[in-house]
Amino acid sequence: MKWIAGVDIGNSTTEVCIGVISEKGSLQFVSSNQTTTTGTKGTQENTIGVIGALEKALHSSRKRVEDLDVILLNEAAPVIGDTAMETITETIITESTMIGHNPSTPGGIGLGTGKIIFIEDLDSVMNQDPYIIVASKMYSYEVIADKVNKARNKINITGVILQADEGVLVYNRLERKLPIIDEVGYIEKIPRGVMASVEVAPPGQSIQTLSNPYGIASLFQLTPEETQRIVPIAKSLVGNRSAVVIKTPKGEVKEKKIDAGFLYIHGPNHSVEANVDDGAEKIMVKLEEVKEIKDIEGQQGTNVGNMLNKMKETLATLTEQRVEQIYIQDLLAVDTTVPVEIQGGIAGETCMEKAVGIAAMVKTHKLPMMRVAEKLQKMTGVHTKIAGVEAVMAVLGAITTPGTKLPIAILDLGGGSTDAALLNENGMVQSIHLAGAGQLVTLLISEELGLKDLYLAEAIKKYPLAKVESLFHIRMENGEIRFYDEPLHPKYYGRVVVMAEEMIPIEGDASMEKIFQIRRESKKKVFIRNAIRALKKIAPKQEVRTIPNVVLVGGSALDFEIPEMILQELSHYKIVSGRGNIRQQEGPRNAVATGLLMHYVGG
Amino acid sequence: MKWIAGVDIGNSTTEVCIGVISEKGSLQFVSSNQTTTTGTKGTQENTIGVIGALEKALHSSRKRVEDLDVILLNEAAPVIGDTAMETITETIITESTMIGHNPSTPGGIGLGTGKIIFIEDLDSVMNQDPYIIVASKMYSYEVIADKVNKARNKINITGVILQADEGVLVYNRLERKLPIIDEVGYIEKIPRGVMASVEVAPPGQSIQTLSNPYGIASLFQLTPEETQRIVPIAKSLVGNRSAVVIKTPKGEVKEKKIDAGFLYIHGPNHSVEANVDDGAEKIMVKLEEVKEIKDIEGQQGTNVGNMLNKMKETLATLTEQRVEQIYIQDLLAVDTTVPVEIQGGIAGETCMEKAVGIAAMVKTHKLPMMRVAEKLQKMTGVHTKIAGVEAVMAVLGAITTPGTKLPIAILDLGGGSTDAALLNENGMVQSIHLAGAGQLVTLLISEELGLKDLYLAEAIKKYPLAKVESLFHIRMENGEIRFYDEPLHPKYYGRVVVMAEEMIPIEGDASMEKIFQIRRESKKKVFIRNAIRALKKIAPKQEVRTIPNVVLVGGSALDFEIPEMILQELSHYKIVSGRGNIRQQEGPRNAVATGLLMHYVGG
Amino acid sequence: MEYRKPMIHIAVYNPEKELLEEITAGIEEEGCLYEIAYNEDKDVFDLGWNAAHNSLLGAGIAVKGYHALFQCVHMKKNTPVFLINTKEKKEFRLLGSNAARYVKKIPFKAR
Amino acid sequence: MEYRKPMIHIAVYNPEKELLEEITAGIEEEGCLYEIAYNEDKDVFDLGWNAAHNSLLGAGIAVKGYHALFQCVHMKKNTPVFLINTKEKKEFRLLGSNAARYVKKIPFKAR
Ligand SMILES: Nc1ncnc2c1ncn2[C@@H]1O[C@H](COP(=O)(O)OP(=O)(O)O)[C@@H](O)[C@H]1O
Ligand SMILES: Nc1ncnc2c1ncn2[C@@H]1O[C@H](COP(=O)(O)OP(=O)(O)O)[C@@H](O)[C@H]1O
Ligand SMILES: [Mg+2]
Ligand SMILES: [Mg+2]
Repeated sequence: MKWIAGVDIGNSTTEVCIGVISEKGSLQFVSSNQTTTTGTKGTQENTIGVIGALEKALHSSRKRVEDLDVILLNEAAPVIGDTAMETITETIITESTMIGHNPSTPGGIGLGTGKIIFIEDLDSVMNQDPYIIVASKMYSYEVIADKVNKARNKINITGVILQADEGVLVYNRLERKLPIIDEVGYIEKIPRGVMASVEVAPPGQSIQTLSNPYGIASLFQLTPEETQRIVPIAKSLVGNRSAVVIKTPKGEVKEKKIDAGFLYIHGPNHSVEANVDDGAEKIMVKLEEVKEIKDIEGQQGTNVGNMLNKMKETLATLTEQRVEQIYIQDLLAVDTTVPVEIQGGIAGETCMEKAVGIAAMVKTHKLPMMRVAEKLQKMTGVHTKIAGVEAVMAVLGAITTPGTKLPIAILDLGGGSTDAALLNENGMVQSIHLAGAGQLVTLLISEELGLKDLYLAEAIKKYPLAKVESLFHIRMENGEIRFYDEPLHPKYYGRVVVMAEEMIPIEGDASMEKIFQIRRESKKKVFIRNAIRALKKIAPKQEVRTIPNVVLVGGSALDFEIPEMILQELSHYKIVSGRGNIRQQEGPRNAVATGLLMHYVGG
Repeated sequence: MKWIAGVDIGNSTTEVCIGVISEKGSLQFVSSNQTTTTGTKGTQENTIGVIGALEKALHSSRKRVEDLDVILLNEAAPVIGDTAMETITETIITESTMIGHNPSTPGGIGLGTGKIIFIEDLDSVMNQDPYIIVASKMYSYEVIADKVNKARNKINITGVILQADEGVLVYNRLERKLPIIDEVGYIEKIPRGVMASVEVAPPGQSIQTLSNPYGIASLFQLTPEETQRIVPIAKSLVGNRSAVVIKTPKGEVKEKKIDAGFLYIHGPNHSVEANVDDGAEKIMVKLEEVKEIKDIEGQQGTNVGNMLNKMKETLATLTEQRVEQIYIQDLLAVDTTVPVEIQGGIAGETCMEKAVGIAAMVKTHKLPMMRVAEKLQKMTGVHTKIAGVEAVMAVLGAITTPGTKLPIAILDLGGGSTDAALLNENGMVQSIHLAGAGQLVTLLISEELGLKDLYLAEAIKKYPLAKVESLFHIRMENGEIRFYDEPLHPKYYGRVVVMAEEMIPIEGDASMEKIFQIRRESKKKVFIRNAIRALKKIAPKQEVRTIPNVVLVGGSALDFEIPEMILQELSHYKIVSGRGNIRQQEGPRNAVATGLLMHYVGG
Repeated sequence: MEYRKPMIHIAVYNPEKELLEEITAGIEEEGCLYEIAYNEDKDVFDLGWNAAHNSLLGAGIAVKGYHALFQCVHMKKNTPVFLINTKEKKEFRLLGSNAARYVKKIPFKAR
Repeated sequence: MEYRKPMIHIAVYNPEKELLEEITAGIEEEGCLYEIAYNEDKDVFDLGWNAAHNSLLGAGIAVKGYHALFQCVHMKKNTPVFLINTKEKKEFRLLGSNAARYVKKIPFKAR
C-alpha cells in the first residue's frame, strides 16, 4: 500500500486529492480538499496552503502529511492574467444646457416653454412673453407658490424650476397648474433671459417632446444645423419622466470620443493595429487575424498604452521578472457602458459612456515550480515531484465525469484565464490559455452598475437577487415570495438585495431586472466568447463540431448559470457540455489533482 | 378665396386636411381630421370614410363638403401587406420522459433517484433498491403521507411524484423529508419499474443537476451516446425550480426541424433560394443579394409555400385581381420563439420553439383610385382630382416639421408596410415600399407571449405596462407606484396589466419585465431593420450617412418608444431623426394630406 | 408587544369540519400560515370583516356552517373578495389557496 | 362600511406645530395621503403603535411636543422604524418623506 497525493496550485485555489495504490497496483481515491492559494502561484509561499489542504484531506484517514509516500505537483501553466477598463466616450456640456435630469417627485404634468426668470426678478417684467420661473431653496414652498400665483395675474408663466425637493408641494398650492422640475442642484448656473423648456410626463410614462429632436426644434424654432447639435440632448432624455432643456447661445452637449489609443498586436512576421475607439468587436476581429501572438503593446502616451504598461508592471512584480520579459499572449476585449457624471451638468446628471473592458494574459518564463517542490519536500520530508502538465492532467481528471468519451475537451473556467485542452483517441493533448474569466465578469458588473465595489460585484455574480418588498417579505428573482418571521432591518427596505449567505443591499436606482440582465450579459460576454474562441483553437482544423463533449471545470464552472449558458451555446454545434463531475462526486473541482494520481499510476 | 381639401387614403387610416387659398394665391391651413379607412384602400367604399372625415374637419369652419372648391386625392402607392408566422422547430417526446415540468408549489428540497413504483404496489417490494413513489389524485394527502412514512421503514424511498397539487401538504406530513413534484397530469403514462430522478431546488433558485447533461449521466450511469441524446432534456430544464426525468428504454426528446421549405426570390435575371429552416437572418441576407425583386415564391407543398399562397390569395381577393397577377415585391423575415405544448409530455409541458415571422408586400396593378375619385365627385358634387404621388406628397408635408432641411427623408411607419422617400435639393424624389410594420410587431407580441389574441397584443404594443401589487395599488413599468381610492377588481390582482384607457389584465405566467422586453424587441426587430433597409435603398450610393435628417410619420410613429429607438440607431450615422411634427401641430399625422395642398398651390 | 406573525386569520362559528380542513389545506399547500379563532354566533360577513382586520396581512376567512368567504381589509363588508355558495369541497380548497395567493401577491386561481 | 382610504395615520399630542408641518410636507411631496388625530396624553411609543395599527397601510407617525417617530405594524412598540432625537427641522421633513417612501415601497432616504 502506497499513499499518494496530487496537488494543483492554481492562481486562486489550491486543490489536493489523496489516493492509495494497492499491492496489485490499482488506485483508489480516498479524499480531497481545497483552499485559497497562499501567495502568487509558483512562489514558495504556496507551500503553506498546500500543507493545510493536505492535512485537512488526510484528517478522515487519521493520517499526517509525513505519512504520505509521494506528493505529485502540477507543472503549472505559466500564465497569469489581469483586467482593466477604459471609457472611450465622454459627454461634456458646454454652457449650462441641462440634460437628463430626472427628479423622483416633480410636480404637475405637461410642457412649458419660456424665458428664464429668477423669482426675485418677477416684479421687473411687464411684457406678454412666456416665462419659466427659477427659485432657489432659500424660498419656502409656500412663498414660491404665493409669488407664482400672484405673478400669473400679470405675466405669462409656463413652468417652474426649483432647487429644493418641493415640486409637489408647490404644485399643490398653485391656483392654475404648471409643470415643475425640482432638485436642480446648481440653479446659479442657469443663465437669465434665455429660453428654456420644462416637460413632465404623466405618472408611469416618459416625456415625448424633449426627447425628440424635432420636438425641441419646434419649441425653440431651431435651424436644421442647431437641430443637428441637440440630438445628443434629445437622446439622453429618452425614457425620462421629466426634463428641462435650456437654450444657451453656444450651449451644446458633445459626445466626444476619448482618444484611447491603438493596440499593436505583434505576430511572428507582421503586426496588426486596432483602434480602441472602434470598440471591442473590432479589436477581437483584428486579434483573430494574428494566428500566433508574440506580444501586444498599447500606443505609448495614450490611455490604453498606460493601461497595458500598468498591467505588465503588475505582472512583472508578481512573477519576479523584468517588465521587458513580460509578453502579452492574449487579450479579451468586451464592450460595455458605464455610468459617468456629465461634465458641466447642473443637477448631477449622469450619462452612460461607452467603455472597453480588457483582460490580458501573460506567458511568463516557466514558473519556478521546482523551487516550490523542493521547499515542500524540505518541509514535509515527503518525496515531492513535478509530475504532469496542468492541461493534460485536467483532461485526465475530467474524463472521470460519467457520460464522456474521447475525444474530450475541457474548459477550465478560472479567475484570470479560460484554459482549454483536448485529448483525442491517440492520447494527444492540445491546449491553450486565453485571457478573460471570472475576474473580468466581476469587473464588468461592478463598472456597469457604477458600484466601484468588487466585493459586492463578486457577490452579485455568485448569488441570486431578490427585492425586499416589505419589512417581512422579499420577492426572489424567479418571482417566488419568501416570508420572514422577524422584521428585516430598514436598510433593506425597498432595495434589491443579493441573497448571499447574508443579504446584502445594493445601493442605487438599478432595478432587480436591470442588475439581473447585467449579471447575465457580463457572463455571456466573457465566457460564451471565450468558450468558442478556445474550442476553435484546440479543435482539429478549427472545426468546433468535431468535439463530441466538453467538460467544464474550475471555479467559474461552479457558477449557477454559466454552465447552462455554455450548454445552450454549444448545443448549436451538437456538443454535449456541462459542469464536470470529477470522479462522480467532486463537481467541477479537483480535475488536475485527480489527473495527477491517474497519471502516476497509469504512466 | 378657394376652399381646398387634401385626402390621404391609407390602408388603415384616412387623413384629410382643409386649406384656403387667398386671392393673392397664398395658402392657409384651416383644419384637419382623420378616420379609419372604410373598405380596402382603392375601392369605392373608401368614399364613406373620406366624406366623414371631411365633414368633421369642416365643422369648425361651419362649412359643408359641398362648399369645397376642389378635393385632392393621393395617387395611392399600390402596395398592400400581410403577415404570418411559421414554427420551424418542434419538440417531441418519444415514450414518457418528462421534461420541463415546473409546478408552482412542489414539496421539499433536494435530489432523489430511484425506480418508479406506484403507491398501490408498495407492499410487493422487499429489496434495498432506491424507489420513487408515484401517487394518483385518488389518494388524499394524509393517506399518501401515511403510506410513505410506513413504507420507509421497509424500503428506500428517495422521492415522490403526485398527480394532485398537494406536494407541500404531503411534505409537511413526512417524518423524514423527501423532494416531491406535484401536478403531474398524466401519471398513467409513467412506466413502472424504470429509473427516475426528482429534483427540487431551494426557493428562489433553479435546479443544478437535471439541467446538466453530465448530472443526468451521473445519476443514470449513461453511456456517452445516451448522454448525447439527453442534451435537449437538460437544456429544457434550465431555469426550472423543479423537475422529473424518467429513463425510458427508448425514451428521447427530439428537437426536430420542421421542413418549412424554401423561398425562391426571383430577380430580373436570376433567382436565389433561401431555406426557411436557416432562420430569418439568412433569409434577409439572401434577399439582399437580389437587387430588384420581381416575385417571391414558396416551395410548393411546404409550410412556407402554403403560407405565401394563402397570402397571395388574400391579397388577390382584396385587390380584385387574379392570384397570378400578384407578385411579392418585398419580404421581411424575423426570428422569434413561441411557446408550444410538447407532443408526448405528461404534465402539459411547453417548449419555446423557433419560428419565423414573415411580412410580405405585394405591388398590385395601379390602384383604381380614378374610380374612387369619380365616385367621390358624384357623391359630393365637388371637383375631385388625383393630384400627387403619395411618397412625394409625404415628403412635402414632412418638411413643414421645424428643424429640417433638404435633402430630407421620411419614413412612413404604417401598419402593413414601411415606406420611405427622399427629397433632394433638386426636387428629385426617390421612394420605396418595404414589407413589415406595425401589424408584424403586433403579431410577434401575440405569438411570443402565446396570447393568440391580436387585440390584446395591439394594446400591449401601444400602452405601458403595470403590475397590480395589491387591490389598491399598482407599480408601473418605470417603477412608479400609483394608488387607487377604490379597490380594483380581483381579476387584476397580482397580474401584469396594460395601461390602456381601461386596464387590461394579461393572463399567463410572463412577468412584467418579460413582456416589456418582448414588446421592445419586437419593435426593434421590425422597425430598426426596416429603417436601415429603407434608407439604404433610397440613399445615394446606398450611403445612409448622406441623409442629414429623417422625419418619422404614419401610425407607428405615434408609438411611445419606436421613434426613440430609431433616433438611437440613426444617431450612429449622424442622422437627425424623430417623430415628425407636420405644420408644427399635427405630430406625425397628416403629412400626405398636407403635401397635397402644398403641391396644389406650388405646382 | 411581540412581533405579530404574518398569518391569515380564520374566524369560525360552528364550521363544517371537513370544509374548514379543505380551506386550511389550500392555505398550507401554498406555504402560508393561518390561525383559527372560534367566535360567538355572528353574521358571516361580520366574521370575515373582523378576521381581515385581525390579520397582519389584512387577509381573513370566515366559516359558519357551510358558508365561507374570503375578505380583505380593502373591501366593503358585504362584498368580500370571494364568497362560496356551494358545498363542493373543491371550492373550499380553492378559497384557501386564493387567500394564500392574495398574501403571496400572485394572481388568483380560477375554478 | 366605507372603503378605508390608504393613508398614513399621524397621532399627535401637543405637537410642535412647525415640526408637524415639516412632517406633513415630507409626506405630501412624496404624493401620499395622511390623516392627523389629536390624542390624549400618552407615551409617544403608544401613540406610534396605535397610529400604525389605525392605518390601513400599517404606517403611523407619532408627534408629542418635539418628539416624533415613524412606526409600522411589523415592529415592536419600543423599536419603531425611525425615532428622532433632535430639533432639526430637516429631520422631521425626512421622517415624513420616509413614512411615505415606506408606503410607496421604495428605499428610505438617508440623512
Ligand atoms: N460559486 C461560484 N460561483 C461563481 N463563480 C465562482 C464561484 N466560486 C468561485 N468562483 C469564481 O471562480 C474564479 C476562480 O476560479 P479558480 O478555478 O478557483 O481559479 P484558478 O484556476 O485561477 O485557481 C473566481 O473568478 C471566482 O469568482
Ligand atoms: N398610438 C399608437 N402607438 C403605436 N402604434 C400605433 C398607434 N396608433 C396607431 N398605431 C399603429 O399604426 C399602424 C397603422 O398605421 P397607419 O399609418 O394608420 O397605417 P396606413 O399608413 O396603412 O394607413 C398600426 O399597426 C397601428 O397599430
Ligand atoms: Mg420633488
Ligand atoms: Mg403544489
